[in-house]
Amino acid sequence: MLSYLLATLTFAGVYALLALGLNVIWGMAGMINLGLAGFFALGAYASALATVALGLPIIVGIVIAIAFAAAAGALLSRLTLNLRGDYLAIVTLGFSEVIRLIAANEIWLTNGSDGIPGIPGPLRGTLTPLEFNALSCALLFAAVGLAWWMTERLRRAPFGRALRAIRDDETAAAVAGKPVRRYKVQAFAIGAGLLGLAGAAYAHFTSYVAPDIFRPLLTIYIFLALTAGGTGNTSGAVIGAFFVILILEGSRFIEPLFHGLSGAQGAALREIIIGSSLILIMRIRPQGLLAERPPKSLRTQ
Amino acid sequence: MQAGTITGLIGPNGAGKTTVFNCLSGVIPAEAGQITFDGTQITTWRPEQISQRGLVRTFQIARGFPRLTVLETLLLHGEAQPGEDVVAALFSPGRWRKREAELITRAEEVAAQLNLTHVLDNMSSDLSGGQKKLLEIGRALMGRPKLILLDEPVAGVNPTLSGEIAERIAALRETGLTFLVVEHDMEIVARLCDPVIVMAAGAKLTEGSFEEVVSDPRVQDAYLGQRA
Amino acid sequence: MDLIPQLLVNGIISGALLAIPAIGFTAIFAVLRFPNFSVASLATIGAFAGYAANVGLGLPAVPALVAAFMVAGLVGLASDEIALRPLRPYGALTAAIASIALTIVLENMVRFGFGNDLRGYDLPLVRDWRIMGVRVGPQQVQNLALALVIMAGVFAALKFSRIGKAMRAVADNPTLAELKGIDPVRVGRLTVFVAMGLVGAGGMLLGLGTSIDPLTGFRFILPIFAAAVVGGLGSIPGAALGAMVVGIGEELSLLVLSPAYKSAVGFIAIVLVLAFRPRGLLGERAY
Amino acid sequence: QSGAIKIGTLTPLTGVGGTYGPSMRDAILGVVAQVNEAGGILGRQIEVASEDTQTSPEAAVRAARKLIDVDGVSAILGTWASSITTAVAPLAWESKTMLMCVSGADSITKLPHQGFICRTQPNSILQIQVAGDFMVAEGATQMAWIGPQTPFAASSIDILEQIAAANGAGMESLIYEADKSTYRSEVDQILRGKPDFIMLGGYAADSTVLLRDIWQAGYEGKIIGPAYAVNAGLLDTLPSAVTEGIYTWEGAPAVNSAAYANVKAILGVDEVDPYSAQTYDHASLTILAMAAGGDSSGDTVRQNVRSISQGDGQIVESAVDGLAALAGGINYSGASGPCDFNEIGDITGTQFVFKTISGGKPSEYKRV
Amino acid sequence: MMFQATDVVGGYSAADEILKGLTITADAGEIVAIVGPNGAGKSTFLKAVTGVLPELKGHIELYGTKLNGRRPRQIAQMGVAYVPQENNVFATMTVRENLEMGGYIASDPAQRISEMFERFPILAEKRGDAARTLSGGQRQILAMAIAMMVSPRLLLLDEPSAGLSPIAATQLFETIREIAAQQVSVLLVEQNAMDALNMCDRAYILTAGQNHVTGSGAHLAADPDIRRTFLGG
Ligand SMILES: Nc1ncnc2c1ncn2[C@@H]1O[C@H](COP(=O)(O)OP(=O)(O)OP(=O)(O)O)[C@@H](O)[C@H]1O
Ligand SMILES: Nc1ncnc2c1ncn2[C@@H]1O[C@H](COP(=O)(O)OP(=O)(O)OP(=O)(O)O)[C@@H](O)[C@H]1O
Ligand SMILES: [Mg+2]
Ligand SMILES: [Mg+2]
Repeated sequence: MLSYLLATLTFAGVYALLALGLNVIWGMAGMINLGLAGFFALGAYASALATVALGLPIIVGIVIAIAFAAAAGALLSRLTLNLRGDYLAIVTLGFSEVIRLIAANEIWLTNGSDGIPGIPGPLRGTLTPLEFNALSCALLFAAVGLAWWMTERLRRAPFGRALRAIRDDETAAAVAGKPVRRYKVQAFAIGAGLLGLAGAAYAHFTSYVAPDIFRPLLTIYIFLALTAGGTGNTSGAVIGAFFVILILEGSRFIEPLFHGLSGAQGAALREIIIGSSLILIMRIRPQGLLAERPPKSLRTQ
Repeated sequence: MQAGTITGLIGPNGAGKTTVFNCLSGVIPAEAGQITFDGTQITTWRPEQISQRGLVRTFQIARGFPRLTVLETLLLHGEAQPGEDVVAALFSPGRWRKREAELITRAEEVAAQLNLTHVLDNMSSDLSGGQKKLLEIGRALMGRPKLILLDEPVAGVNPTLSGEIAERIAALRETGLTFLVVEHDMEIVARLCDPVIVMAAGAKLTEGSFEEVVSDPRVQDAYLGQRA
Repeated sequence: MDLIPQLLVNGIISGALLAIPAIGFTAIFAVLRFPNFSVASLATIGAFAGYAANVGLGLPAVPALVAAFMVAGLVGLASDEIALRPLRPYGALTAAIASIALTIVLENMVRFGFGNDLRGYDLPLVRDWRIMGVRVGPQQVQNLALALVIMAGVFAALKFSRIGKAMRAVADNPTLAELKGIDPVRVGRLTVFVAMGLVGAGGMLLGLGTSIDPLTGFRFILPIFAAAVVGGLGSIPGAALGAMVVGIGEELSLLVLSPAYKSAVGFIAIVLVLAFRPRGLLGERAY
Repeated sequence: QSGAIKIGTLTPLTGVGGTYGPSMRDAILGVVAQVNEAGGILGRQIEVASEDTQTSPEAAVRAARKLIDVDGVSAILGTWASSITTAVAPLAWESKTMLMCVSGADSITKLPHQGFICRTQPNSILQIQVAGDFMVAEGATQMAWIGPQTPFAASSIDILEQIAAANGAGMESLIYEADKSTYRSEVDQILRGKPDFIMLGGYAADSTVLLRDIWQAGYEGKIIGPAYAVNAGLLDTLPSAVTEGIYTWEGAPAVNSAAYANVKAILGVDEVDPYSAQTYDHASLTILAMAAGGDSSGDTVRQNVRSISQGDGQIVESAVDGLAALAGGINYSGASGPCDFNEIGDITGTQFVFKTISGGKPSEYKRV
Repeated sequence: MMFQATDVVGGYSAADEILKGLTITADAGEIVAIVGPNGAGKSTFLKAVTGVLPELKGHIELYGTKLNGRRPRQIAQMGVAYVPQENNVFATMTVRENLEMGGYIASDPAQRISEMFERFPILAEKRGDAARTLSGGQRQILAMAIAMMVSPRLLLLDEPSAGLSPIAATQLFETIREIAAQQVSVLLVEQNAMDALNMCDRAYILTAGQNHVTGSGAHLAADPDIRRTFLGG
């Protein structure tokens, strides 16, 4: 049981990193990035290939993953600067599908739909599974803490204020003298870097990556997490991620209470519970569990 | 336009005054012709480049940031805030906090002048119509511009306050600022503007001192009516 | 290349199939101003309703299509009332995200009732015609005609009818619309019913050429969304045009790349279109 | 030790694999119910914990963790897609849990699994080899393979190309993207090579679309598809004109065996899906191995799974029969075939059965 | 009194009280001006009357029928027309469609549209253009015309002259007088205060959500105290 809780918390940590990355891109800067799974995949594959194919240490793999995802994010946002709202959404969604297709079809590089097994994890094999889960969980929490600290610091700074201005009205922000393009590229790159970090963490924790992991369902869960937690609120992103994992995992334990269901019905019921809880939480707290509040200004201190 | 003047731009509704502002500030690209500001060609510049260069504008139909407070909106327009750079924001909070404190003082002054002090913590979209217009002016005052384009700054503003704003504009002109003001309130135009440019149907009709232009019969017909 | 005419025809045919749900999707966007991703599950629900009418009750295709329209319209309306309408005041994105959660719920209600087995309609299948070396399916031609008729109908209704204009007024400025005596709630309901009905009918048409299971709609949400975006969100003819671009783009991709990358090429086409028209082919201008 | 013995099912109940998972799970439940009714094993009852892979490796890993850590299962049965088996595999061997899967990708049994994985699905190389030889034997002169990108797509194409080359036949292939509403252009492209025998490489959902498109295009040649794709659901869905004369093949289920009859009874169907036949065997093998080893741990299953499924013992076809005969030594032979595993966990000695479809019904054509 | 609002208290959320007990009345055919500093609550009051304000206490009635508690749509049907200060046109719809929507509940919309085109030639000229492309002043004219598509018993105008050229403002005030002459009560919120006071029958000056003074327009306009604090001199 403890091992399960630790593993689940580790997954929650991965989701939290994803939600924090999305929060920078969407929550703070207002760019709808439906391509989370793509950046997640880039990070996961980059680190996996660096450590498995090139034999580099894990930490180097993670750095490469962050850099790679951030660079891809910068490039993608550079190419889509004048797209707004849902138009950006479809392009990023397409981006992540293209990444998945490449992962599945470019067998020479990615080993195709077989995926890459045997990705090293820190001290995996030397530790018992329980100890390994505990270590992973601790490491991920440290990463989440660091990411939270960093993005929250950005949010409170004038940098975050400029991002929010751009999110609310790009033209007015430009007229206010804010270099809108540079901000958008920066925000996208920072967020994508976090998504890449999440991917690398996932790869090293589970030891396996394959194209099937990076289907849009994951992106959906993260958007639900951020919305439930509170878009634009750094702590909300983390809480939302934990909340979604709580629903995803908790629903497993509700389903057996209903007897006489077929396999498909039981699974369907579980997903109905997942979807309804998310709708319910949005109905009860439409602004998210923690609503976005303007950072406290120095004036009141 | 001459530096250090307050130029008035008047003309019938739909004459193209706001469109002129849109071109000057880079919001919509000019199709032909050239715009020169402070000795530099800015015809094809992007809006942020133009305002960084010192040419700022206000909007006729106020554009608030729905999720920025009034104070934040003012601070956003403060110049030389190092914390707007990502690296400084992350690693040298001391530097930007110091600047922030200065900007807050400035913002409070500006707000006081515009009767906005008690709504500083309101979201900038949760303001009365007139307060939104005042905030537009506040935005222009927060930066360190050289040329300010004001699009109907006092439409919807209480007359007593309009008078104060006019005084403030005149005082700023003394410090070397240049203004281009679109306004339908003739009292304000008369008090402030010299020269006055009259536009009609997208072209310049005439230009001169306020007295000169209002005595022009074409201006009376098209614009002033019996009120001249 | 002698290939191109055939690929074009194939593209138009798959485009026509996408067009109907894409019109429903874009119509909701036009009036309620948010992308409603629950069209995925409502397409499935329409397909299953049509299936129940066709196989269960033995009805022919057209009445089954009507059943698909009605059931999807009603379920769409009910689910919108419960889950989405109360969230709309909190912003387009909140509603959009909730619609994704809604689609999870609805899809699984179908799964709960019908299971995961593949099902097919009980309709005759005909071999393709060959016209000047190009192969065309009679069923597909029918779909194309239907898509065109529906598109024209919806477009005309929105553009010219009183209620259609009221819909656009609500979309534009709901407060002002209500001040002028329009009931935004009723207008919204009507829109959702008709649009989801179209999505349901579209889902059944998609099911005719494939087989249906609870994932039927989910498989197509990407191209539907893509079609609506390429055409310009909120534009009815745009959605139809966008569907053609996506359909034809994907088929023509076979000329340049392996079919394994079909949708990748489709997306590159979308990116190209948006690079020149950031608000889609027939979308509103940027400023 | 006391309390119930726990085993886990991990099948796709939602997502792309959802067509297969429910009956795979039901087959396992059926076996367990029969054993429990007969008194259980080791004096204990067996309890099944079921989880859904959602056909997503990410979700499957979370589900597997729950099965292993919370339910404490000693075996996980029924993983389907290869990516899911590979994702779950490390959890299994690290926690000494047995993993039995129906995935065919060659790479799976090459993982460092220390014996904790075995599969009832012949690996894809073997499957394709057999089918390719069949095509040639049936007179193929111009072969074609069309299917989505899967772990066995590339190797399938390689093998067919070798077979074609060795027999002087032509061979074309096309990998398409799954989940499309039509494959008309893909069909046009593959037909341009004028094949006389086409092999399908996908699953039921896309094969349905593909077969319809091939028929509409007026193709008159032969077609062969795996039995898990051209299954009862597909045959139900398509008009019989479209499926007339299609061949299917699978690792020979012992159609006339008691085991097969038993699965039919459990599921209440006439035609058992190959995957469900296999999970029936997963459950039986697990239970018998536990009973033989006198312990319910995953390690016991690993050590005993071969001793009860191969060798000279008495042939048994259900868990209940096997338990009764255990003392004298048994050789379990299941619904999916004889269930003999080699040292890396691949199934060996599989017979294959080919069927043809006529009037929408499959009938046996040939065994090899 | 035909229109009567007594002790109106309300705001944008339950927490804030913007209106702190306002009383305002108007007789048939009377033009009542409401002036006051920015943020005094003038627009908020009009929103209270038309049913747009979420939080509302007090009593508002028109010809003896209670208005508060009803939906904006019902209030419109009872003969209240309103030109809001902001967002007062349908930006994406054409000028003509805007007028049609203004006359959604009118009995003879087609005829009224031609009347509007006659009265405001600029609208006729721009009939096919989206309202979003109008200049600020043109929008303001359109907003007025939208409200005039029905024959109301009570007309609420929130700064109708803002952004209008002097000549257009003069015409506007004339139009308002014509409307009032048909026994319509007009509540006119204006920052163009001198003009408003000069043309109205009665005026209220509001500060901070409360009645400050009330009296005839000419009387208030002449009061030096009031001139200094509210009228800019
Ligand atoms: N986005 C646009 N698209 C097309 N035409 C426009 C657009 N914006 C303004 N126009 C037209 O350009 C002309 C000039 O408009 P502009 O807003 O510059 O007028 P203005 O002089 O500022 O008038 P006002 O005093 O009423 O604000 C008007 O006829 C208007 O209809
Ligand atoms: N949407 C809103 N949410 C919260 N507060 C608001 C909102 N709109 C206005 N307010 C506040 O309510 C007060 C009254 O606003 P109102 O719009 O009624 O003023 P007004 O008298 O019409 O002013 P003006 O002459 O500037 O239009 C102001 O202090 C304003 O800040
Ligand atoms: Mg203007
Ligand atoms: Mg107001």
